[in-house]
Amino acid sequence: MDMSLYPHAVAMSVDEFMSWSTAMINDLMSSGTRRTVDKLTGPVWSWAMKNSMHPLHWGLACCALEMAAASAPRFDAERYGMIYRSSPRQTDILLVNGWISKKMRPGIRRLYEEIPNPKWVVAMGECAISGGPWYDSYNTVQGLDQIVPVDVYMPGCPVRPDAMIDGFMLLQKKIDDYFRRGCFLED
Amino acid sequence: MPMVYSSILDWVNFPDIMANPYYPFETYNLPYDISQKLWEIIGGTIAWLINLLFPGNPVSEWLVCDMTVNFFALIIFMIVVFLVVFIGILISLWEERKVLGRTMDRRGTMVGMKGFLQCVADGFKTFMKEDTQPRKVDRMTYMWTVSLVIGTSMLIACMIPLSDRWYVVNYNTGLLLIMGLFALAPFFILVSGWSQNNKYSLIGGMRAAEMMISYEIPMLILIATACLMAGTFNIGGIVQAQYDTMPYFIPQCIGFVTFFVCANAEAERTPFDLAEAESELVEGWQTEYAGMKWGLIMLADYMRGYVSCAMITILYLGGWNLPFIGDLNNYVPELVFLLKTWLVFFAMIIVRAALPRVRTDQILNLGWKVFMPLSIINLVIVLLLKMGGVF
Amino acid sequence: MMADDNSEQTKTAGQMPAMKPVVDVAAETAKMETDKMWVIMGPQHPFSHGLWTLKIKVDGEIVTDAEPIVGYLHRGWEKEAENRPYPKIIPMADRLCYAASMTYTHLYCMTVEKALGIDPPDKAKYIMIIADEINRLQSHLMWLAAVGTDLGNFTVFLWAMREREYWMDMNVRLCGARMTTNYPRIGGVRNDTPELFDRDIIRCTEHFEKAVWDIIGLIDDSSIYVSRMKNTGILTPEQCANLGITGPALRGTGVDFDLRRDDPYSNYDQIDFDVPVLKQGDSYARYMVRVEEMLQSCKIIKQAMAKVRALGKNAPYRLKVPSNVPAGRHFAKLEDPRGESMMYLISDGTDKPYRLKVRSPIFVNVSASRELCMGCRIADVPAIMAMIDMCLGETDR
Amino acid sequence: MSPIREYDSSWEGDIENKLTEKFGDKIKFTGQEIRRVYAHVERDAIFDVCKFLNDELSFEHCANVIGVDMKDYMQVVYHIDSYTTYKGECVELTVDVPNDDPHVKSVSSIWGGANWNERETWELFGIVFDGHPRLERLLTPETYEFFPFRKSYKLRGWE
Repeated sequence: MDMSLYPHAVAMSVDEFMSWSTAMINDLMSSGTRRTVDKLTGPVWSWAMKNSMHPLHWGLACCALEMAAASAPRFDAERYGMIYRSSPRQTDILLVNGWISKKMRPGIRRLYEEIPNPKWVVAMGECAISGGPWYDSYNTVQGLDQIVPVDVYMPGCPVRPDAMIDGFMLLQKKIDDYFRRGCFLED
Repeated sequence: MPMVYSSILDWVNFPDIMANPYYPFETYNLPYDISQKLWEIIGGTIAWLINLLFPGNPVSEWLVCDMTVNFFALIIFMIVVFLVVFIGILISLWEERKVLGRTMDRRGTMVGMKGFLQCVADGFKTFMKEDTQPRKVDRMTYMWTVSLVIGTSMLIACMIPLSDRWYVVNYNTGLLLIMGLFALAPFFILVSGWSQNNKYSLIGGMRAAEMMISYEIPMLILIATACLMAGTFNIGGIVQAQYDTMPYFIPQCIGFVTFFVCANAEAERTPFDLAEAESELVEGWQTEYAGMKWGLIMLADYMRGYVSCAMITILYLGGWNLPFIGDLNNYVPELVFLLKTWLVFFAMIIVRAALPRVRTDQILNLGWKVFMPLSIINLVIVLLLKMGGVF
Repeated sequence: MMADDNSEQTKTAGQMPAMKPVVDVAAETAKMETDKMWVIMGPQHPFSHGLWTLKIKVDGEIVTDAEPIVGYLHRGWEKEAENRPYPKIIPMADRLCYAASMTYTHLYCMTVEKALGIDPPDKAKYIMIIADEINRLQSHLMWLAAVGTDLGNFTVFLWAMREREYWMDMNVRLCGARMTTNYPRIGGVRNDTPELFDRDIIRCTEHFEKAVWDIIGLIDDSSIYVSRMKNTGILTPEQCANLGITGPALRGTGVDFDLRRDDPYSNYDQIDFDVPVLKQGDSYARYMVRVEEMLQSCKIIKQAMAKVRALGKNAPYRLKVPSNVPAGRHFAKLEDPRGESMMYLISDGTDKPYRLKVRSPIFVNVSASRELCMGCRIADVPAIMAMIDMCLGETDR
Repeated sequence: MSPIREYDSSWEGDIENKLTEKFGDKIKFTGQEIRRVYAHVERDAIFDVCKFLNDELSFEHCANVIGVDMKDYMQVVYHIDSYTTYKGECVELTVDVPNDDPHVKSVSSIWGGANWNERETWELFGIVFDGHPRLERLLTPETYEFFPFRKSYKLRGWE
């Protein structure tokens, strides 16, 4: 529905007015239904998504070792239901933990496209945030956000495992917001 | 002469289920009893309400007649049987994640109720994810094979009797039926791996078929041996025969161990998860499945694990009976059966935690050069016992 | 087709370990109509602990050709080093090999010290020996963890990571950081060993010497593990030397060569340790060499700690050095956890290097993956490449 | 018995003598240390020197092939180790290559380990190794058409 046509309603012909108003009423009703459904089911989806985050099993550089340490007994990220899956089709989170070279750039975009919606991207470590120590290199991309939209930045060089778990808890808040806004029926 | 109905108690009266002329089973069946009583309550209440509004209408009468009760009771029967199996499988999934976590010196998942709600969260999440389908897959086989894998797994999981009063079919050859359906999945996996247009899944599918020829034959020999010992193919008969003599894992200790390993392979659990070998084939034959399909595949995996454990329980551990307690067995045999199944599953989890994956040629060697002779030795032992008149 | 392959494989696998289980691919292809296909493993693949690709050509399950592709982490390290003053290269050198970060920093500092013509104090040398061995243990434990996942067992991964955390703690005790430590300096180390460090590290060593047997027992007592590693990826010592393979992979073939003993640097000649050498040349030998090296590292740490203690609290641990390095060409070599690493420095009298070249052991080792993987099965590829212990930060530089 | 192996001084000068005997003035020795031999070799003799080192003197490990851009000319530096006869000895050979004709004979047929090192030197410096089996881009993307490690390529454009 195009609400911007509202001032012109006076000048419309009958047919035009009928189609416009029908579209408006349908749209209002459907969005109302959608909002209700979203409001009712949103907490369930958000709880499920928060507690079953599956990042992509993909180690690039230094932070990959800390990623591994985070799932090790001392830090134990699996308490939050985080399991690393190897196939991008079965993951929710693209966790990029290292510098991005020009050779890898199309690959990252492709991995991002392969993850089914809803998906999130996490830039872990200085290199993925802004290029880090390789700020003047001829072969690195200065930051992941030049390729794909990033949801959470985790600073550190490398990120400590507890900082990484903290970043994922931030992401849980973001997931909550996403579902409160209501996105279920749009997909 | 229509009856005069005055209170709800006239509608909801629990008749003897065996008196129903359309009763579909030959012996007493507990889930059917439960579902018929449930329908008595639901249908009787609906009939009473309708009768309040329109006294003397035929619909109310129809809702509580024998045939309708039978029909709706069967529908509820399906739901009851499935739910019990489903919850049993969720518990085994939870058991796996916690026990695996403990063996690895961590806590395992901690999401809700000490981690029990983790599988619920996973299920909801996969339900919510986008259902992608890669462009160049062979659409029909891509969809159908995965449905068949899930469908057959669910079917056999529900067909396992939990006791002599909790069953779906009581065939004389029930065991063969279950094993036949159980062995179908590798074919579907083969076709599914081909249909995905992905080299990893193709190799995974080939491995599933390759693996099947190595463990299936010893397994069938072992089943035949157990049936020979019991003298029947009926699951209830096998369990009863073990109750009368002794659990079969004592005389057939070789067969028990061999069957345990074969059942591990049949359920495609580590160390025999060659078809989804994570380190070399990314996710094996499931690489291209996303969202709900993948969630159901994972559920089907655990269903097959449950069926494997249940087969071991039935064939070797005396099914739903406990020795030395006599008539106490009549109280909760279903729970005894499930507890035994989870115990076997615990052993499978320990095996998974301790062993790496075997190679394709190793499992072929193992199947033909180790399991096959062992199962035949087991058969010979049983034959000697039979001839000696011990059993 | 699979059953046929299998009989072929078992025939060769039963022979002496000196033979590589080569399948006669040409004859087999002639027998039956099979298509070979390229399987591209990587860059996002669970076996490639890092970012690299192995293209393998498979005939059924048997690998008939392999081609490694690296460069996904290339950032021009050497070029960037040419634009940095000497002290600023130290944190960059930490990020060359992140599994054992101090070894490369130590190597860099040794190279510049050589160019400056100075000799760091004894205490700094012993502390750096301790730091090197801590990093070697960390790196080897990370490798052990990776072996677990590559062979399909997650328990080994988690247990090795658990033990690794204690060595991380030792890193934190020594210099305050877990991984990229920024600890060695040109002409010494940044700080003395902290209070009670000697007590902690001896405790940690003693704990590790007991705890490592849990993990080793899980692997060695399991015939599946051993049979997955034995007779795969066999190389002869001549092949190994010619292909430039160094480190544990070289010592697993029977070449008795260790830079710490045969070309000693940094007071390693004052320390008594054994160099484990095995003759089989297969994956299992490489595994055994690495495990034995871990135990030897514990021995080295104990001795070096005793020497540091004997030097006393007030011994100097750092020299003041000029910021400009006189012109010249110098190189230093060091026994990395993965092999022989080397830095070659051309200085031109300014405060920036003219050329700084890093010789990475993995860069050469991975180029031999075709020879390693030929004739094995797909399932063996991760097991063989795990024994190379990939670390892509130094490979691509 | 201590496993530490002392440096054997008996072979000091041995390698230099043998090399000078064979190649005469094509090889110049620029320095000497314990376990190190530094030499400067003419461009046309490098392959023969390497072959001699490998076949006769049992230097069976080529550790490194380094390219250097000296602005007026280029250099290739080889580091060659021995595992058997001269254990722990390292020979450094330096070859000058003119800018306008950057060609050296490849040693990858002698040592397989030199293969990737030469490939890397080619892609970063543009020094062509004649007879190399496969001179293709290895580290950088295949679309690159410049040689990033040459001094003429400035990392920061403003400098």
